[in-house]
Amino acid sequence: MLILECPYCGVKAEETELAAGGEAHLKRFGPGSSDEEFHDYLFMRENPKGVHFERWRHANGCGKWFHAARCTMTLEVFGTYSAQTTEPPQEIKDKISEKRPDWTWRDIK
Amino acid sequence: MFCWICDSLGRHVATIHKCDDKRRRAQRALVHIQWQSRTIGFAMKRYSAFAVAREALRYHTGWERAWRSPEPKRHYDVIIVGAGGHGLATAYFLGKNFGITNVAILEKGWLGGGNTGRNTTIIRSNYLQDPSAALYEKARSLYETMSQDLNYNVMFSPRGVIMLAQTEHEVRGYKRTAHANALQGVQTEWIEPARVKELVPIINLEGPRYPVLGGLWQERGGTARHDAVAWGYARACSDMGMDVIQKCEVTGVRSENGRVVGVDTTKGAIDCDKLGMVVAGNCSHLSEMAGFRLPVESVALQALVSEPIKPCMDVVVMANTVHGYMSQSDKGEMVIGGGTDGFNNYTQRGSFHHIEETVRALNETFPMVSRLKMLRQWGGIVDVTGDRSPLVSKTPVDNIFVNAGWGTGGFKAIPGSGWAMAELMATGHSPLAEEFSMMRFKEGKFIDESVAAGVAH
Amino acid sequence: MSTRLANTGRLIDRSKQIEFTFNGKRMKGYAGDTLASALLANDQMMVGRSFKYHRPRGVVASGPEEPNALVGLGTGDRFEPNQRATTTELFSGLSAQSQNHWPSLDFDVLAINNKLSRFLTAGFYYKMFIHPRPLWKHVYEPIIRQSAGLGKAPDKELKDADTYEHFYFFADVLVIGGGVAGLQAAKAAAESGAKVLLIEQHNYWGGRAPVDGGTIDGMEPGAWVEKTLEELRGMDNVTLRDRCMGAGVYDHGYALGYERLTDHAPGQGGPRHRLWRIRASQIVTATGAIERPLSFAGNDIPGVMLAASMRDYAVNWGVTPGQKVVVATNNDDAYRTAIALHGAGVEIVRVLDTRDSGGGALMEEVRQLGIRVECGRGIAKVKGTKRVTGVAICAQNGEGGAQEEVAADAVAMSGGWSPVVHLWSHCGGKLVWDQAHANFRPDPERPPLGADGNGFVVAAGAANGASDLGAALQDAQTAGEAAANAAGFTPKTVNAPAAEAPVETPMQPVWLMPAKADIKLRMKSWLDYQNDVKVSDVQLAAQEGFESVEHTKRYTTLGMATDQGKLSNINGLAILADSLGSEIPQVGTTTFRPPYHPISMGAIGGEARGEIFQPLRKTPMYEWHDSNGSDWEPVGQWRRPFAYVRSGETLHDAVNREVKNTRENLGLLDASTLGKLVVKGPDAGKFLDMMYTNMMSTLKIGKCRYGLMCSENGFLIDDGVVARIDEDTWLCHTTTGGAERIHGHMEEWLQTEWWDWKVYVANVTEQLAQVAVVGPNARKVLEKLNEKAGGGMDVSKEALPFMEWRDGEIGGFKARAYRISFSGELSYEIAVAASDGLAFWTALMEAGQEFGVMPYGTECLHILRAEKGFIMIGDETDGTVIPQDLGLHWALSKKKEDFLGKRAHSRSHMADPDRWQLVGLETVDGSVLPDGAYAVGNGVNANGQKNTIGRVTSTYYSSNLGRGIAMGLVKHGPKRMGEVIDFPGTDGKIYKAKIVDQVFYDKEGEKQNV
Amino acid sequence: MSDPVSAMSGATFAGLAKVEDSGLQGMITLRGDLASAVLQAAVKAATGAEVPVSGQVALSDQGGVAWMSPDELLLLVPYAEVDAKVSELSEALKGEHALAVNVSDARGVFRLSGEGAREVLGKVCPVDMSAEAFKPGQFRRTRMAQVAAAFWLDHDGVFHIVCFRSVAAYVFNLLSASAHPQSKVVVY
Repeated sequence: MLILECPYCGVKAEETELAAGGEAHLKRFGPGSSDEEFHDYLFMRENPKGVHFERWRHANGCGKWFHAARCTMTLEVFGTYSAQTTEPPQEIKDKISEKRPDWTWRDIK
Repeated sequence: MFCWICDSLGRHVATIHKCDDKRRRAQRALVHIQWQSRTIGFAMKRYSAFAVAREALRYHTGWERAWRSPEPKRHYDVIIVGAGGHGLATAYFLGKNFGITNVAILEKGWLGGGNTGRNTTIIRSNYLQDPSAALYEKARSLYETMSQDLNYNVMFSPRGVIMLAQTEHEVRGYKRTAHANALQGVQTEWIEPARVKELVPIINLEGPRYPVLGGLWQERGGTARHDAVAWGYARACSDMGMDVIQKCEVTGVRSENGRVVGVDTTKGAIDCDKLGMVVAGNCSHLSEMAGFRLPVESVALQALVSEPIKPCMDVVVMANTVHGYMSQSDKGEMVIGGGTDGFNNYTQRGSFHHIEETVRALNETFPMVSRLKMLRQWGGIVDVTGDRSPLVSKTPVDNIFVNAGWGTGGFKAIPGSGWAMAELMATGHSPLAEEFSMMRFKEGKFIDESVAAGVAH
Repeated sequence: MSTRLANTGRLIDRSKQIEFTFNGKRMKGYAGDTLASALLANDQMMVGRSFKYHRPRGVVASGPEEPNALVGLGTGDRFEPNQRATTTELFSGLSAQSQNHWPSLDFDVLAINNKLSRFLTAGFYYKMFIHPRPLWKHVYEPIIRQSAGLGKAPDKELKDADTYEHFYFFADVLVIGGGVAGLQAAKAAAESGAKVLLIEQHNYWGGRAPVDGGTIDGMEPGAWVEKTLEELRGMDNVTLRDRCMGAGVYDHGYALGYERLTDHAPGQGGPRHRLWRIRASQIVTATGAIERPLSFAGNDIPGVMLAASMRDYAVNWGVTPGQKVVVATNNDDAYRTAIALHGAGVEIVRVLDTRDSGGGALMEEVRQLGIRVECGRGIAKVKGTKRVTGVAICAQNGEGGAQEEVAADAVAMSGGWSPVVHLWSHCGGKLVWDQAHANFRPDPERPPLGADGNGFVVAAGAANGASDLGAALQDAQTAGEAAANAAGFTPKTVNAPAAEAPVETPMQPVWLMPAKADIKLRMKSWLDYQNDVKVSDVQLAAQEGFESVEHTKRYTTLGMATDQGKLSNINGLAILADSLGSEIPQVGTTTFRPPYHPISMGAIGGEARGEIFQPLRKTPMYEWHDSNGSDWEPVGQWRRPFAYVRSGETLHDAVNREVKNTRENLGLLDASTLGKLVVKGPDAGKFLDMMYTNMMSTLKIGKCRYGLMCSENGFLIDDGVVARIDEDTWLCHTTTGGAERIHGHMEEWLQTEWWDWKVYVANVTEQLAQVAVVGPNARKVLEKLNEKAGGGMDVSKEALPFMEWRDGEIGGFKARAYRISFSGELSYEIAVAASDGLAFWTALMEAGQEFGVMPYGTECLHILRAEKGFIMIGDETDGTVIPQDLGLHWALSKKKEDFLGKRAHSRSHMADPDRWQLVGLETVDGSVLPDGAYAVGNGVNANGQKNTIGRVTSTYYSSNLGRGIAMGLVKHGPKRMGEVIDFPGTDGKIYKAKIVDQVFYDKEGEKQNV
Repeated sequence: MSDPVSAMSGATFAGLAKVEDSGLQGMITLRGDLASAVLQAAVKAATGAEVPVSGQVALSDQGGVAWMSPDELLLLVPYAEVDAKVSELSEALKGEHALAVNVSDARGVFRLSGEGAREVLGKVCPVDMSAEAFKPGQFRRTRMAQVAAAFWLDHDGVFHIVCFRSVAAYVFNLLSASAHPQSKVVVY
């Protein structure tokens, strides 16, 4: 039963107030993209044992989508942040590096 | 020795010729196996009431190990990673159908310790889409004779499976499935509420919220003893001369110019000509070692059992509108399947609200459940693909094959999955596996069982 | 025999006698008794039968760890199977039945299994019943199932008479366990100012300490408990709960408390159980320890009891299970039982201490009392069947040759103590093996990790392996302070209370008694009393290669009984380790899973039953429909009228009547469930062009357009009419149930992909009640309403043309009217404020009388649209259908570079000309095609399945056309007009249907344009 | 003729706490830039209350404003004036990127009062309802058993609960069940 703090309204929401939205920071590929690109965009999900970046919606709350950095092995939460970004903020990456020195995720380090 | 083909004791050479044509291909396997058995000497003591009686008289001192526990050899024709049901079944059919017995099955923990040993043991094949129906029906039919084939009682119990229809939408969906099944050679029928009540006396037809409008009934669906399936296969594989190696974790996959050559393990490097990855929730992790990715995510799925009570429900019931799945085990426990979490997770622990959702549905559908107690809840990590249907497929690396993505419905598929995977690995092609290739996602050719009222469970 | 003692019993009130029945026999007990203590007081030694061999079973423990004394409690709609007598408080009128026997507890036919036990070893199921195949299902399995299972199933027709509820509680520190350690830990934490919740499973506080003796700060433990409770009750940052068990510990500090409110007073009103959903930043598990049995032959005979439990019965409830007691132990604690029983006037025949040099101070005290203590001795075998009659004594280090036999009617055994580590382990806490005390205790280095990656559970007292009173209190103080500290408070560091208790000499691990017991004895030495798992079974499992502890558990069913191995696990895996020539820590334990002790399904479901099982969504006109014959159809959580059935009508008649009347006169449909989303902003047009497959930005103000939505994966997900309200505002209709889904869909794209676009979306679905006014008389009724109201919106053909909308007043109601038609008739959809919905509907019904108005339901709606060949999301689509399949190419904008689904449509399979396409289907004989039928082609596929070339998506009887009509997806369908194809029904018939145009009625669409 | 009725038309239940249908309440969803002076002025004009900070409701004698999300407010106004207020707002916000819609009829609104009120909510919402944690003026959107809901605590100790109109009956029955006279938890 996770608790994630919504970065928009500051509520420490429990899982039942949230809706999980899968992998974060996806780059959309539309018309003109190759079959490979489109396939990866839709189906090739990161599935790491460890640090993961994912999307959540504060569905039973302010309704905003946000991102969370979480460990899939311990469920430790490194932080939550705005969904209006293409990369995790530096302070969250630093916090992760502190605890998981050799983490990498997709092309993010 | 006994005949692998018709499962009769005695002079097998004579028996071979009595075997019918359909099984001709397996005859070569037989000879091979018997040769192995004699030369390597793994002739297995048969299980039977007589054996039990004999052993009872000498205080059971004569029982042998169910499977050997050997150290790995340097090279195998085939390495299967993952000694769960699917991995062991794959190895078993490599030997039984294709005479390939220089096989190692590597398991990082204890065999059958993953989802094979933690599912709700439902077996059915009333799927909507042709490819699924073919694979699951193959599996179901193999379950029918598994105890005899393996000489190990896996307690397959064709007590029947009902999928309840509680909305007009579900009624249409299941009627559609019934029509599809008829053409697929899967025996199912649409039944009216009165029949449902006959089959499930403890059900409350009135709802309250969703009256039972009927159901899709598969009489030859049912359950089996999950651990026994893994143990039975392990025993049979071991007896064919295969090496089931537990506590042996794969730490690397070696390939040379696009073709697999072996794996590194906690018990050293092992070479192989072909590699089968059958590790469910860990498949992304393993495929990464091999240098490719899979369209799979791992999430927690939960289940629970009640305390044991005397028999009160003889069939398996699935109520999808309210998310409740229940059967009664031979021990008397009500075995209940819960939901999956929406987030990636490797902890084998799920979130409790899924248990609540399932239980409140069952309290309403089967009012007597409310006065039972939950004895134990647990979780497993299931691997889910983009269309919630499995992968039985070649991979970007030559001679590496993957069997994964069974999501919440893998147990029922074990023998069929092993059959198809073995065929794919041995011959490079399997009609049963055809549609389950990784390529389907690129083509947009999905196998979606969630359509109509079908469920992936 | 088992009797009530004269003058002990600290928890019972002898002035309050209570009557109850056991197997119909009337018995008496006292207030404060548990069912177990009361049964023992009535010399009811045998209380049940074991699972597999149906052997006689008696009370062996005094708490939730009890594996034997399980009863069916209560009757009728309050009956509950498998209730532990040891955790059941006695109440007046309690009625209990023993379990798992036929015909009676004393004479049980299946006790024959006991005679066969030599055959029915671990794993025998797997080796037998293999041939012949059919016998398993029809003979073997039914017999096995019948003989398995414990309690009776509750009545199949009765509904639980009780109610349940949940409660959310937030604490800085949750302390689980109200023994002296829990109390001290709670106090230590609370003094820091932290908000503390302390829960205790029993109805009394203090745990074992008041029974075990010693002193705390110079006080009797009982007195200290009272004093400490008073202090805690005086602190307003502390909440105390008894009868509330810590059931489970989950991720991120979530814990379940199982509060039993009325189990001790059934029917008093209010909820029976309350499930506490606790969020704590730190959790202290002060859950104590459980005594282990000793494994000797006959250790399962009624009368053989855990030493400390026997002491509990004597001290707490003034009961002794026997008059001549043999005590067998490998540690000092059991001497306390000898002292307590002796003090209560019970004869202690022997104390058998496995240790050659015996124990310490306590042993001396016992000797002082004149009790005979023999060291280096153990029990060879307990005599008796339904109760203990004697004990054969032997050397612990021998094979079991009896040196002496003594008469006895009870045996107290102690194999040492195992900390209760369940709650520590639920969420991933790891254990270490403590060689000195031969038990697993929490490893402080590897606690369960919380959301911040730090440990959030601290074990305290005996649960943490503390071996005596003083150590437990000190440990509890430390744990309480640590928890408070970790929760962000500054604890006062004070000294733990000083405790005095006799110094104990080290225990001696004893896993088998005698150490070299032969197979005959091992086959009678029980590990798991309920599941009948013996030492020999575990050894057999090891012999057969079931080397993992999980394999052994599953092969032998050790620890899988309702006590989940609380008594048997450690003894079992010690035997396994020994058989494998391995060490216990190497073998490891099985996984501890919640709940600690079974909790009711009712409590888990909480308040969600009956009327509030799930939300039921109602439109403003719900009550009207309900009182006018509505046959309800659940659509998601909504209820919509399927049809309005009049007296003397079948459902089918009603539908046909509604269909005809709507085409010929006037029909009203409650369309309020359709989603309505306002989309506004400078970029709204651009946004909607991405959302819909067709162009919405070009829609003129005042006009409507039918739109399609696809997922990014290309499949149809929704459709509906879009209206342009003003320069930068659109109103989008969605399907019923589509409202929340599509609103979420739009927000998702706006927030996570195009967050720089200026668009706001608001869901106004429930703000508006919407009525479809349909049929030749639709305009007349609206004009009539306006006339009554003295004017209103001009709804004439000219003023409000087809596919346009207007705002205004209709019949005095502020309304928005859309001139759209999903039926092919002259049709208006009129939206008014939800609060006005009922009034508006009623006004329409009244005004409509002269025009033959009738309300119609969803089935009529379906038929009307099917007659016109309009698709329905959920019928023609199922998540695998793309617009091209439905001949909706016209709705796929060619002008737009991009929209959700466009890229997906260009993948090979979606561009495949062989995809099945939508057509109309007409049975040759006019009958109705079966729902969901498939059309067959030639031959079979590679897997032997019949090839299919199409399927029915919608099929109805059209009362207007007097025949069956259908739509379906057919391979190359549009190119095969006129062809007849076969649809095999599940009824064995082959239905022949002609492929036709999907518009069956008013092909030119004249009727809607009047 | 128009004859507006509230979702539960005046239903009440008395147990641990009193549950009452609040009757018709004017409500406006306003989306826009909450930092904009124009918007803040318009809100003040419409409700007499200032734009609150997150998690708060600002109450005035004519109405109030609740913070729904970083770009959304719920304006409380008299039911009869709601249309006028919407047009005033839209007028005042011309040129701004904003959206004001009437949602008065889309909601069920309840008053929950009495000493048991906190416990009643504590049974159905995953929110810390203790007096230290939830204070007057606080506003919370959350899950109430199986539906979305929002509530605030006024300065007379009364909770005001807002849910969707279609589930008003569910919420009323849920609160009534949780307020069963014999189900006091005795913690608040």
